This record gives sequence, C-alpha cells and structure tokens, in this order.
Amino acid sequence: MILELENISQRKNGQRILSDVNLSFSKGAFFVLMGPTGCGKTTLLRVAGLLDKPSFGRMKYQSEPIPHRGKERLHVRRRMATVFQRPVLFRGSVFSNVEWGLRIRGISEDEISRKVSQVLVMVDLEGYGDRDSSTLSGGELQRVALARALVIEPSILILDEPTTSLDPNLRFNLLRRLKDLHSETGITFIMATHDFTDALSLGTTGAVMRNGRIEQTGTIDEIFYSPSTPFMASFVGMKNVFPAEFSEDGAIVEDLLIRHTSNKRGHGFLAIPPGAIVVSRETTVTSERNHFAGTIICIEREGSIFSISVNCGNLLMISSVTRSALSELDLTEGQDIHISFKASAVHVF
Amino acid sequence: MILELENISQRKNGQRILSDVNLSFSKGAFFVLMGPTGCGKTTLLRVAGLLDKPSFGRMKYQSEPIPHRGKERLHVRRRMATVFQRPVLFRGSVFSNVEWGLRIRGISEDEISRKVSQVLVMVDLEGYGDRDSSTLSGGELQRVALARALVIEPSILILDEPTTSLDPNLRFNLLRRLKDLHSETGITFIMATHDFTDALSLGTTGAVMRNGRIEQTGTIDEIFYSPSTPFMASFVGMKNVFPAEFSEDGAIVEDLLIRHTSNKRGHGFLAIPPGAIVVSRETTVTSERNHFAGTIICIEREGSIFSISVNCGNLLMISSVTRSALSELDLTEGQDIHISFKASAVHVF
Amino acid sequence: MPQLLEAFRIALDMIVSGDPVVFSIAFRTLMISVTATVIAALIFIPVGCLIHFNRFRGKRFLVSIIQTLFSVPTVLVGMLVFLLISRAGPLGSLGMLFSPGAIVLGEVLLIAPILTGLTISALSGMGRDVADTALSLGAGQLQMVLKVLSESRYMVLTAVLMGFGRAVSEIGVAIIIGGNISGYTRTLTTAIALGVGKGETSASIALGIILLALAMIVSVTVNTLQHSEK
Amino acid sequence: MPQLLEAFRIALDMIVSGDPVVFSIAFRTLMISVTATVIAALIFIPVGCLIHFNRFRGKRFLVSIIQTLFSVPTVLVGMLVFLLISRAGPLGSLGMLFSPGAIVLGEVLLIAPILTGLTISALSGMGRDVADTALSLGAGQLQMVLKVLSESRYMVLTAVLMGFGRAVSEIGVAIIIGGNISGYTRTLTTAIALGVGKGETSASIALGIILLALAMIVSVTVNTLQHSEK
Amino acid sequence: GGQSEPSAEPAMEQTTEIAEDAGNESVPPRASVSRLRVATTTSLYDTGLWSYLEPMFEEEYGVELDVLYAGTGKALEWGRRGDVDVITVHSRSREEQFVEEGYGLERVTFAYNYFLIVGSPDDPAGLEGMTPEDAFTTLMQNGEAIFVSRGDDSGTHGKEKAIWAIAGYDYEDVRTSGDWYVEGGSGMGPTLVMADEMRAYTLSDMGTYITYRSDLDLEPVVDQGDILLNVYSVLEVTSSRNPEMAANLREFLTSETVQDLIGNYGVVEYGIQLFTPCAGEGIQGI
Ligand SMILES: Nc1ncnc2c1ncn2[C@@H]1O[C@H](COP(=O)(O)OP(=O)(O)OP(=O)(O)O)[C@@H](O)[C@H]1O
Ligand SMILES: Nc1ncnc2c1ncn2[C@@H]1O[C@H](COP(=O)(O)OP(=O)(O)OP(=O)(O)O)[C@@H](O)[C@H]1O
Ligand SMILES: [Mg+2]
Ligand SMILES: [Mg+2]
Repeated sequence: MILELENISQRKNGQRILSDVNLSFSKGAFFVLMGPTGCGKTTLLRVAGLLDKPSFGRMKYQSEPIPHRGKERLHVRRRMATVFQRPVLFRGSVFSNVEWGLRIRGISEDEISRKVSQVLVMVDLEGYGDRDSSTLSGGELQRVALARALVIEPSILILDEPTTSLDPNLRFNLLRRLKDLHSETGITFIMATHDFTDALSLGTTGAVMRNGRIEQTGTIDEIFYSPSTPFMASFVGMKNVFPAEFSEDGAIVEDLLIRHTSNKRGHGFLAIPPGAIVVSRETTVTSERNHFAGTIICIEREGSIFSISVNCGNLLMISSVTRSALSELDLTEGQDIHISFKASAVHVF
Repeated sequence: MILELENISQRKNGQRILSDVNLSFSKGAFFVLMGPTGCGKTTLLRVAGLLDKPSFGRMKYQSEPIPHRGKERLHVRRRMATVFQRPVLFRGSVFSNVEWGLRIRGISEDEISRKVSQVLVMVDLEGYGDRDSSTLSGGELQRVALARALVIEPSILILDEPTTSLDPNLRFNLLRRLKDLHSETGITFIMATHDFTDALSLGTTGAVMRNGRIEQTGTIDEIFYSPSTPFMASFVGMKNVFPAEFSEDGAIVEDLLIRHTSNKRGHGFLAIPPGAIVVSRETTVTSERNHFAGTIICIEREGSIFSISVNCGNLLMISSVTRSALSELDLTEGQDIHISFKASAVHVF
Repeated sequence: MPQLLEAFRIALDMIVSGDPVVFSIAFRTLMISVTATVIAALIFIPVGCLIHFNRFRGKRFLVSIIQTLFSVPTVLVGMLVFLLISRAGPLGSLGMLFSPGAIVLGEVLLIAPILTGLTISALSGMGRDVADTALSLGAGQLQMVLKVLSESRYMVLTAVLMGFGRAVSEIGVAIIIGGNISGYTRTLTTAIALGVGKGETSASIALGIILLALAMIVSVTVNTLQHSEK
Repeated sequence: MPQLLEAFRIALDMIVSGDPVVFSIAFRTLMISVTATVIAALIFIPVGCLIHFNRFRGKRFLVSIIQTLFSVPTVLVGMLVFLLISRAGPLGSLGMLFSPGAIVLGEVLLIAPILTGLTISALSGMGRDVADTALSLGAGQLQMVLKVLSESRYMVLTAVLMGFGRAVSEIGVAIIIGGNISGYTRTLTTAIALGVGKGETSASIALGIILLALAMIVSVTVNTLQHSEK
Repeated sequence: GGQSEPSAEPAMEQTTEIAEDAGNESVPPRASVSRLRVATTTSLYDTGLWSYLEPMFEEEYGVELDVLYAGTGKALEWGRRGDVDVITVHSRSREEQFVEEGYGLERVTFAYNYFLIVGSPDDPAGLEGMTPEDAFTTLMQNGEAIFVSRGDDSGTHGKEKAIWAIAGYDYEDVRTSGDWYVEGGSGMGPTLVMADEMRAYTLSDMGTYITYRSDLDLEPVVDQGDILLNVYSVLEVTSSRNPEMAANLREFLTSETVQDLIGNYGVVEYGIQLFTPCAGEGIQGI
C-alpha cells in the first residue's frame, strides 16, 4: 500500500463533507473515484494530495504515518502531484508553466528542457512552449495542467476529472498514453471521473462515493458488474432495478415472476441491463427463460442508441436497441410487443 | 433566422483563429457546435454572443445587421446569455449570483425570488440559495452558472460545454430538462460540446469545425450519419474509413471488393460503422453481401463495449461487440474468424 | 522615552475631559479629509475604470505618469493650488484661499493619483473573467464596470483607505492653502506641526495619537461595512 | 500663473546647466528614498506574506491597525524617531540624529504600513488557486509564497512604487530627524519646504519638477522591468 | 518636556574617518564629534546670513558646521536634549531661563534689528506713525482691520504678546475678541503671504520682510519704538560634545571682522541694513 486513508472525516463551515472514509491505494494501481456531483470527490482528493488536513483521521505513506506538518509531510507531498478539476495556469508561457515543478526541485536546465519537450509531445502540445498561457483554449489549458504534473514524475498522480474538456479522439489518445505510462512507470494514479468509459478503460480498482461516504470499493469489474446496492446499480447505469421477494421459484417483482440464477432468498433487489432485453414482435421459442408481453410507452434517443420503455403489467422495463434494430422492427410508441431476457442476465443483490 | 454570421474571421496576436465562418441559426433550433480541441468553438461562441468583435465579417439578428457598438448592440446582447466553458461565479451567495441578470434588468423583488427558486429547482440546486459561491463543488458551480443564464430567459442561449463536470445521471436529467425547456419555450440554443451523446440527444442542427473553419453543417443526422469528408467521418467516430475506387461492381479498397448501395464512381471514401460488422466463427449464408475472412489482431475494451481489430488481407477492420458476445463467441487474439456486413451499412462519400 | 507616556496621558486627558478646542480640530480634520476622500473617490475611481477598460495609445505611459504622481510632495500641490486660488491667481476672485474648502480641493488633487492608480491595479488584478461574465448576462458597460469594481472591492477599499490616510495625514496643503488659522482651518496635522515648531513634543504626539484614533475609527468602520456587505 | 512657466524655465536651467548643488541634493534624495524603499520592501513584503498566509486570532484587527497606520503623519514618525535617536533617547549614543541614515530609518518606518497593507491586499486578490497549484506541484511554503507574490507582481510593484512615492515626497521625517542641513541631509522636499518658507515659489516648484522627474525615472524603470520580465 | 541631564558620553570611535571625509559633499563624515551643530531661528536662517558665514567658519576652524533652523522653542529644546552645540536665537527671557537651568553657558548678544508692523499701503486703520502700543490699541478698538498673528510661540509671536501687554491688554482677551484677529500658525514667510492675501497687518522681523518685500504688497507702517528691538544672541550648550569649537563659534561671531560683515550683510542686495552688530555693547533687548 503506497497510501492509506484511515477514518478520514472532513468538516467545513460546520458541514460534514467526508464521513469516515477508509481507502488504501496499492502501489501501481490505477484507482478510479466516482460518485455523483457534490459527493466529496474533490474534497477527498485534496486530503489525499496533502493539500488539506482532514478534521479527523490519519494517513500513511508506505505504511509510515504522515505527520500533520514539517519536513516529512513536505517530503511526501513532493512525491505527489495533483491536477485540479479547474486548473489554473501561472502567468507566462506554457513552457514556464510546465517547467516550474522541475525548477523548484533544482533540476538542471538541460534536463528541464528535455523533459518538458517530452511531456508536451505526450499531451499533443508540441510547439506550444512559447505560447502565452492566457491564450489557450479550454482543452489546451487542461493538457498543460496535466503536463505540468506529469513532468514531475510523481509516485502518486492525482487527477480530478482530467479529460472533461477534450474531444473524444484526443481524449482517447491521451488516455491510452496515460495507460501506457501507468504500465511502464508503475505510477499510482488516483483519478476522479464522471466518465464510465474512462473508468472502465483505465481503472484497475476504484470506489464510488455518496454523500461523503464510500459506497463501494473494489476492482473496476466488481463496481460495474456487481453493484452492491440499488444506489450503486442505478449509479453505474443499470436502468431496470427493482425490489423483489426471492423464493425458490424465482423473484416476485410486482406481479411478475422473474427467473434468475442466484440462490438468494427473502427481500432484495434485482436489475436487468437494458441491453440484455430483446424486443420482438412475436414470441418465439428461445433459450431465454423470461418472456413478457408489454406496450411501448416511449422511444427516446440516448446518444447513438435508443431507449425503449415498455410497460409490462405494472412494471416499466427499459430496453436499449440500436438505430438499425429500431427501423428493422419498425417500432413505434403505443405498439404491443414482447420482451425477453435470459435468467443469467438478471443481476441479484 | 434569428442569428446569422457572415464571413466571420477572427485574428488574435497575428494568428488566424476563425476563417470565413458562415452560419445561420434558425429560431428555436438546438444548434450543436462540435470539433476537436482548439478548433475555435469558444472563439466563435464569443463572437456569436457579442462578447468579442470579429476582425472581419458581419452579423445579423432577425435579419437586421448588428452594429459594432451602441444601444442597439446592447439591446441584442441583452437577448442573449452565454455560459462559459470555465464559468466564474461572483462573490457572494448562490442566490445573489443567479439573481444578478434579473436585477440589472430591473425586475421586481417578488418576480426575482420566484424565478430564482424555479431555476434552482431546475438545475437540482434547491436549497442552495444561501450557500457561499466559493464553497461549491465543480458540478454545483457549473449548474449555478447555467441557472444564472437560464433565469434571464434569453432568446438565444449560448452554452460552451455546459455539462462537463456533471455525473451521467444528473447530466441526463439536466439535458432532458433543457430539451423540455427548448420545446416549451422555443429558445434558440447554441451549444458547443465534445459529447456525442449530448449532441445526438439534444441537437436539431449542428456544425463541426476544424482549424477555425466550418467543416460541415446540417442536421444532426446528416452530421453523424452522412459525414462529408474523411475528417468528419473519423471525427464522428467512424472507425473503418478507407479511400476507395468506385466502379459498377463495387468499391475496391486495397485488394478487397466491397459492395455498397451508392452509385458513386471514381475516387472517393467509404466507411463501415464498427457496430455493423458481424463477427462469426464460421461463414453462414445470410442476406449480408460482404463476407471476408480475417485474423483477430487485438481486443480492447472501450468503455462497456469491446473493439476487435481484424486483419483482412491488407485491411484492418474494426468491429465492436458487447461483452456477452465476446464471451459467447469465445474470441481471443490471433484467432481466425469471419466478418460480414450489409451493403446498405457501407457509407460512401 | 518618557515623552511617549506623557503623550498618552495627555491624549487620554484631552479625550476624557472633552477638550473643546481639540475636539473641534479633530472634527474639522475628519470632515475635511472625509469630504476630500469621498469627492476624490467619486471622481477618480471612475477615472481609473475608464483608463482600465479602454484601450488607447499611450495607456501604459499614462499609467506611468499616474504612478509618478504617487511621489508628488504635498507642498508642491499646496503651492500649485495656492497659485491657482490666491488673489493674483486665475481663480482668485472666488476668495477660496485660507478656507477649509481650499484644503479639500488641495487634498482631492493630492490623493487623485493614489485612487486612480490603485483602482487600475485593483481592476488589473481581476482579469477579464468577471467582466465577460457580467457582459454575457446582459450587463451594459456601466453595470459591468460596477460589478467588476464590487468584485475587487477589498482592493478598492484599501485604495480609499490609503487615500484617506494620505489626506488626513498631510501637512503641506493644509498649511499653504489652509493657513493653519486657529478655529477655522487648523487641522490635527497643522496643529501637530505647530506644536513641533514650539518644541511641545508630548502634546504634539498626543494630537498624533488622537489623529490615529480617528483613522482607526474610519478603517474599522470601512472594514466592518465591507465584511457585513459580503 | 507666470510662476509656473518661470518654474519650468528654472527647472530646465538647473538640469541643463547641471547645477552641482541641485544635482547633489537630487542624488541624495534618490539614494535615501530608494534605500528606504528597498529596505522596507525586503522587510515588510515578507511581513505582509506572513500575515496573509497564516491564520491567527486578531488577524482582522491587525489588518485594521495596519490600515490605520496609512494615516500616520510624517511628523509623528519624525518625532518618534527623534525621541528614539536624539542624544537623550534610548539610541542616543549612536549619534544618528541629523544624518541621512536617520532619514532612511524614519522613512522605512513611515512606509512600512503601506508596503505591508498593500502586499496583504495584493495577495488577498489572488485567491487560493495559485497557492494550491504551487503546493500541488510540490512547492515548499516559501516557494509557494514566492510564486503567489510573483503572480501578483503588478500589485506588489504598485505597492513598492507607492512606498517609494511616499518616501521621496515626505517632509516631516527629513526635517525633524534629518534637520535639512545644507550639503548633508538636505533633500529635494526639505529644500522645497525651505524655499516655500522664504517665498521663493518658482524655485521651489522647479525643485518639485525635478523631484517628479526623478520619480518618473523610477516608475518607468520599474514598469519596464516588470513588462520585460513577463 | 524632555528633561535630561547634560551627560558627557565618551567620544565615539569613528574619529579616524574624519580627516579624509571632511568637506566632501556627497560622502559626509559620520561622526558627530567632527561636526559642530548650530541651531538658529528660522528668521535668521532665511536671511541667508548663516550660509554666508558658514564657509568662512569652516575654513578658519577646519570643522563641518551643520546649521539647523527652527523656531526658538524647538532650537532651545534641541539644546536641552544635547542634540546641538550652539544656539542663536532672539528671545531674551527664554534664553535667560535656558542659561539659568544650566543648559547654556552664557547669553552673548551679537546683533540686533527691529520688528516692523507691516500692512497694505492704504493703511485702512491709519496706524502710520503711531507707537507700537498705540497701533495695537487702535487695531483692538477698530475691530475691522485684520491682524494676522504668527500664533506659533515663536520669538516674533513672543514679541507681539509683549506689545499687547504694554498696551494694557490681556492676550487671551485679544485672541478671542473677534474675526479681525487671525491666528495663523506658520512661519514668518507664510504669515506675511497670508497678511498680503488678506490685506491685513502683521508683525514681522526685518530680515524676513526684506526678503519677501518684492513679492508682496505690504509696507512698514510702524517701525519705531524700543519694544520693537530684536536682539540676536549666541549660547553655547553645556552638554556640547565639542565645547571648544562651540566657544570658537561664539568668538567668531563676536570677532571684529565678522561683526563688520554682519553690519554690511545685505546692504548691497536690499539697500538696507539688515543687522546692526552689537557684540560687547550691552544691548540686552526686551
Ligand atoms: N466550505 C464549504 N461549506 C459547505 N459545504 C461545502 C464546503 N465546501 C464544499 N462543500 C460541499 O461539499 C460537497 C462536496 O464537495 P466536493 O467538491 O468534494 O464534491 P465533488 O464530489 O468533487 O463534486 P463534483 O463532481 O461536482 O466536482 C459539495 O456538496 C459542496 O457543496
Ligand atoms: N490570443 C491568442 N493567440 C494565439 N492563439 C490563440 C489566442 N487565443 C486563442 N488562440 C488559439 O485559437 C484556437 C481556438 O481557441 P478556442 O478557445 O476557440 O478553441 P475551442 O474550440 O474552444 O477549444 P476547446 O474545445 O479546447 O475549448 C486555440 O488553438 C487557441 O490556442
Ligand atoms: Mg469535484
Ligand atoms: Mg473552448
């Protein structure tokens, strides 16, 4: 464990922002911190980056307690770098911004110019060195801030939503480079993000916060494919989350019997990923064990897929289909259709 | 046309930032402006919002030319509101921020408090009125900035990446409310965004910029499903874009003959959406007219789907499949497989 | 330095016993310098805004000139105003010389560069963000400027306090164009200068303490206003 | 105001003819006030930083006190330093009274509140962003403070120019603890004051013009340095 | 006020630098022992007499003479604190008190002239030719014609009070008797300017009046009367660091050559005798 947070609480203006947060970051992890806006991600990252002191709790770096002040704390802080959610650049050129972290560490001029050029290439800003930092576009600014932290080659790199202003292609390239850097150098990344694509493609472990508490922590797959609470399920985008009574026959949700593969009994929740729900005009015999008839309530475009709300008895189920499926099946609102899904697609918790 | 930009060019520090931009925004449109970072979106929105004067070109509001200074310009500007990419809040409470636009318009106290409460509910910040603006989280700040512009009820609302710091659920809700507002009030929206989901779910018309020029403008469907140039194709995420020679038989790409439904002849480009390419272990007879054998080069996770690069002769094709398809077909790197796609899925330009 | 203790004793005495002469001088001092500060602020904060928010040739040079005028000695201002309003001067017919109004005029001119220069500095520190935001929400030019000023109010208030400090503590103007006339144009500083001339060190320091007490009241008032406004 | 034209003619004459007395006085004035400003800046900009970057009880009160001291009259500072370094004072044995060094001491004290107060204002205007960024990149406390100072350098330089302006234009300290001794402690302002006392208006204004010319050189130099650095 | 024992502190170490630095304008010597400080009243300083005599004295005795000017009160205060070595002022009673208290060695008079009552040439109160006391009585009774007082406890102010006393008035009554009595609080020069601006009368020493005369529209209206006698004297300060040099300065001022120079000072420039030398003549003043 390179960094450990133990029972961290943070209060501001009498408001409890973080409650009893316990997290540990193993060396070389790419840790992704998620959660709704205002849940405390930034506050937590500021504590982790030693920029704020928590009101309560303690921290360890490589198993050594980090003191609240003094040389040792500075020493640990110097092994970290944080890129803020709303980065500010110093006045002056892009170069002078990026080199600053090296300069205060007393690196030689040669080394500085070599490293700065390298990192500028990495963030796709080759040739921007002489540009005045106040003339950059949003995405350029964000990348300079990233470069400024990367160039230090910290042991722990803390990123607070580092890719929000980037277009998808650039973002993809940049994330790939971060991933390469991660696997080459073994830097520990701690990244807050709202973007599941980023989280899934980069993260090894992660946590989801809610109201200042850690809701779930574990590997990325655990978080996305085994949400432990209804909040988690709805947070990771599972649309069809229902409370259910589990018995030997299956799960009773409202008046429907839903078959599943778990051996859970009693009260609980289940979720059916919208992508797992097949829509058809007629019922056909398949290996799917759940079949229901329903009516299309509404069809909505969500990005490049379409989300179809189907009323089955008292239950509103959402299925997502592609544009081509939509037109091939010729689906319209108000139409009667059939939905089906495999028992193994039902997530129980 | 509520707003027209004619031959707009913008220079800064001798640098050409915008070149000969022509755009018109029809009343009640939801116009989406896209393009890679640094392409000039913010610069254009500042001109459109009457915050900067272009070095060249002219503008019309409701077919009347907008003068470069004076009462009339102010009058038009007062019909607009802009939310910046990096919004700043005024010092003081959230309420005092949101009410400001109304206060300078001399709205009565009652009206002000009614409207402010309403708009705070809309951006999910009910009860935040008394909070000091400097204590907000990134996403809260962004929504206050949005509320501050919405409350004015402008005729044209200009948004420069308004949802970057929001988590997916909140973003979804907020976008839905913006859409409702759009259809209810007929406000003209001009929104820069990097997020295709936002663009697709909100936009009616749009444009993509590149290096300070308009690359393509039209309806959202035209932009996303009929890109007019290779840049556009790759920008909207079409992965399999190839130069081709078109003849009566079909299109020759490297040594493959690809069948399509267009009647284009001579040199051009074609693109095959990765989602339209079916991967199978054996060839089966289907209605698909393009069948090729190939080898899997690599499998990569991109968010919740997987991207499979397949080498067919000299051509690298990318197919995207879901997690479940991947495991059912038991695909691994190095494996020989077959790919197929319909002639109607091939986009020719 | 027994005189210091003595001075505190005298100052306390003057305050406690309500010495009418001292009180009237203190009141006059406050009136004159507050009036001068208010007038100067009303004129030169807007002037600073005008300079900051407009682009024109020679702007940087103008700012240098203003900063140069930070160094103008009070006696020089005193002399120039004297030449202006003395009987033989262009405004001689107004008969302003040796009146409290004349002191106000001189002090306004004296602190004009301070208020203008510090306003420009304050606004420069704000960047374009706030101005742009105000404009984007439909502000007219004036509303925008007022908003930016109010955002930089801490600095602007420092400027006002600095101007007040300069006005209340200056001697040159008050002596040369006020004349230090007992019961009419005598201010705390000219009274102090007089005392110093007479070698009445402790009494002079006592008056200085009273002056600082006045300044304290002003600064605490202004700070409290600023904080409560927020 | 024919005296004004006359004054310009005299000033020009003094400069062109290289009047040795005037030149030596001007040089002395510059040396004294630049020395005082540099010393005060080296001490009180850091003091301002210390106050700004630390939280403690009574901080707001301390800031009020500093702002109050904007109003300290130069004669008061003069008297206090006089009591300190006159033969009969605690530092009397140093024999500093009526020497240029004594004037420097007095001016340092005089402009201390200006430099401290304006430094605090300048830093307050920067917000926590810059400090946080510096810390997040591994800066120690001192490196962080230096970075924030350098980001607010326009304001800090205004503060320094304001301090210089106050030092170079003040009379009280220079007269009371310098003594205006010809050829030794006479500065431009005390020479002006003497001229005014003798009714030599034009010559006094001419000296004032020379003083402003000096100040102009200083302000242009400082501004040029600042812009070129950027 | 600052009472302190006239203390004799040990001479300071810096004496070595003196020889090299003496006379160098821009790099003055630092040790106070090498410098002789004389405090003089502003009116005397403003006539330029000291600038005229200073180089002669410095040449003759090889010392750096620092001439400080101030009101009589301040000059004596400096003497009490030991900050100056010699004092030249013009207020007999205060000088005598200074000597009595042990701060000064002996009051030695060396020159005199007369105070003048000056006013605008049309002489609105008709004071021309009166004695000083009659003139003041007339002013008091007239109550219209303005009189500007120095009001600063200077020697001149002291003289004015003395005249009021002889005229039979209590000074406090005069001060508070009406707007006609303007109590300035400035030096002689500014007071003359103020009187000129207000077309008022004032009491001035001759030296300052002469130097200002050309710029002002003021004429002497009363210049006769013993009470107007203005006697300058020199006092050596007891606690001086450099008593010998202080004595030298007293001797210098009272020497025959210098007495002649004082008598002739300004005659060419102003066409009038500014000072009458009186060393050893027993003229003590009032
Ligand atoms: N000084 C304060 N007083 C009161 N509440 C505060 C203060 N500072 C922060 N908060 C609240 O604490 C919560 C957590 O803030 P934080 O910035 O950590 O959120 P976040 O998870 O980073 O959100 P986002 O995704 O929007 O950036 C927010 O609701 C914020 O309003
Ligand atoms: N003053 C300037 N001097 C030189 N180049 C400038 C100046 N201002 C802007 N630019 C450049 O103009 C380009 C367009 O900037 P703009 O902010 O409009 O981009 P954008 O499309 O909004 O990008 P993003 O998506 O990153 O916000 C950028 O490359 C930027 O660096
Ligand atoms: Mg945050
Ligand atoms: Mg932008």
